[in-house]
Amino acid sequence: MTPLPSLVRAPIDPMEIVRAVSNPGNGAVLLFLGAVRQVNDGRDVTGIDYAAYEGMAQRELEAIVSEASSRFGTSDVAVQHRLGELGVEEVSVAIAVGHAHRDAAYAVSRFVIEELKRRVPIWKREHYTDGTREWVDPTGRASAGAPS
Amino acid sequence: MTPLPSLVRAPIDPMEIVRAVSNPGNGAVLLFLGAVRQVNDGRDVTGIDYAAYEGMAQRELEAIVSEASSRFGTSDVAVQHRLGELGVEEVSVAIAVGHAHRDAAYAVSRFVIEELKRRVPIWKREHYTDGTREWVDPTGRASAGAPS
Amino acid sequence: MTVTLLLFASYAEALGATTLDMELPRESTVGDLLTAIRSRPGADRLPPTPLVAVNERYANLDSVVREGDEVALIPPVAGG
Amino acid sequence: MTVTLLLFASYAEALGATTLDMELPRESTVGDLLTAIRSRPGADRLPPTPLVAVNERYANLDSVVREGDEVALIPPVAGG
Repeated sequence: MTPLPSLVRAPIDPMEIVRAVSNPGNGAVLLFLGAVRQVNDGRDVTGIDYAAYEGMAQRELEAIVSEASSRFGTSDVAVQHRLGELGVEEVSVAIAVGHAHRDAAYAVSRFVIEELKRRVPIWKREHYTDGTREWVDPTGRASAGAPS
Repeated sequence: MTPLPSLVRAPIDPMEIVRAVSNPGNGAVLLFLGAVRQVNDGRDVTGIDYAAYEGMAQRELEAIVSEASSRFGTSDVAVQHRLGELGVEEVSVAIAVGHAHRDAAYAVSRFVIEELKRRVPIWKREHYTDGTREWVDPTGRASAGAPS
Repeated sequence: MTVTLLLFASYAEALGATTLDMELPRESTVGDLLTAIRSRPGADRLPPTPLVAVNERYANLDSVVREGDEVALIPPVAGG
Repeated sequence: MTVTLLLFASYAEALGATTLDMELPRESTVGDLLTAIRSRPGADRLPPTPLVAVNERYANLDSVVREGDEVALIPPVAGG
């Protein structure tokens, strides 16, 4: 598997991620793309900026890929998250998984995106049509200690 | 959504399928690719040819897309299946789904591939390293009436 | 009456044809058609009750077949 | 001893800084550090017990902090 940077500031090339998990033993390849939505929680969004604790985010992304690989028996897992300012419809995250069988490909893909959203220190600030910007808190709460 | 042919003989362009489901309201896009595996059931495969009852296969694919759309509330579903001779690692089927939320995107993608494999009249003949070719029967049985 | 029978993949190989024009009495059903096929050489390689489509839609054994219908025997599908 | 505290996103806005050098007694814990931060202007906008990482790993309130450690307050993550 070609190693790809896990955090990027330039637009993500989804096919590059797909190629990174290409393997003649894979009957199924799954590509998940997260994109900036025009509307979130009823508010019109014009763009998003993503920020990260970069060293830790990279470390956590690598850990998630490694956990997925050993848990589901495939080394063909690639993930890339974009940072900086993104417009509507731009891709913020791409996750590609190759596996012999589709059941496992779906399971790995789901595992990676859920873990990413649970523990990778990346934050987003939405830009609204009225000119205001707000950091998004998907939990509405925070707690001490490692996420459970 | 740009209409795409559901059955093609030229190589599938995955990004064309992804673009077909692009929509500023979609927070998640999922692309499933089925590819020719080098080994199947322990036998070395050099290629596959796919044949179809073309009129019916198109009709069934359109029906599946339409069922998925109404069931999961998105019109951004595209599917393309290749026919003819394919080498190892070549893409036989591409399914792209766009949805506001990822839960639904995964559900739609899964629904489409499972229905496709259950009811779309497409057949594959594997080519083995010893020069033989065999039509694949994933069931090992057959029964009368519509698939249940 | 005449109906066109389409054969695909392993079934076409078994019967040595991809299209057969079948002569059947009026009011025949899919089941009657399957019975008529049984006398053909190679038909022993078909399963007892193969899947059938009439005019591109899955049909049952008791579905009635009409003059000019396109009837297809559908081997176990293997798309994807 | 000195530890470097990193702040991000809404927490950086709340405290008006992205990096703070904190002076703490030896053997201090993450909990002690959080208590020390409370006196800063804007700290009332932090949750009672924010997530904390020490040297890029999630840590608990009783994790011990050492000279030169990089400690980060982690707002609710929102990647993807």
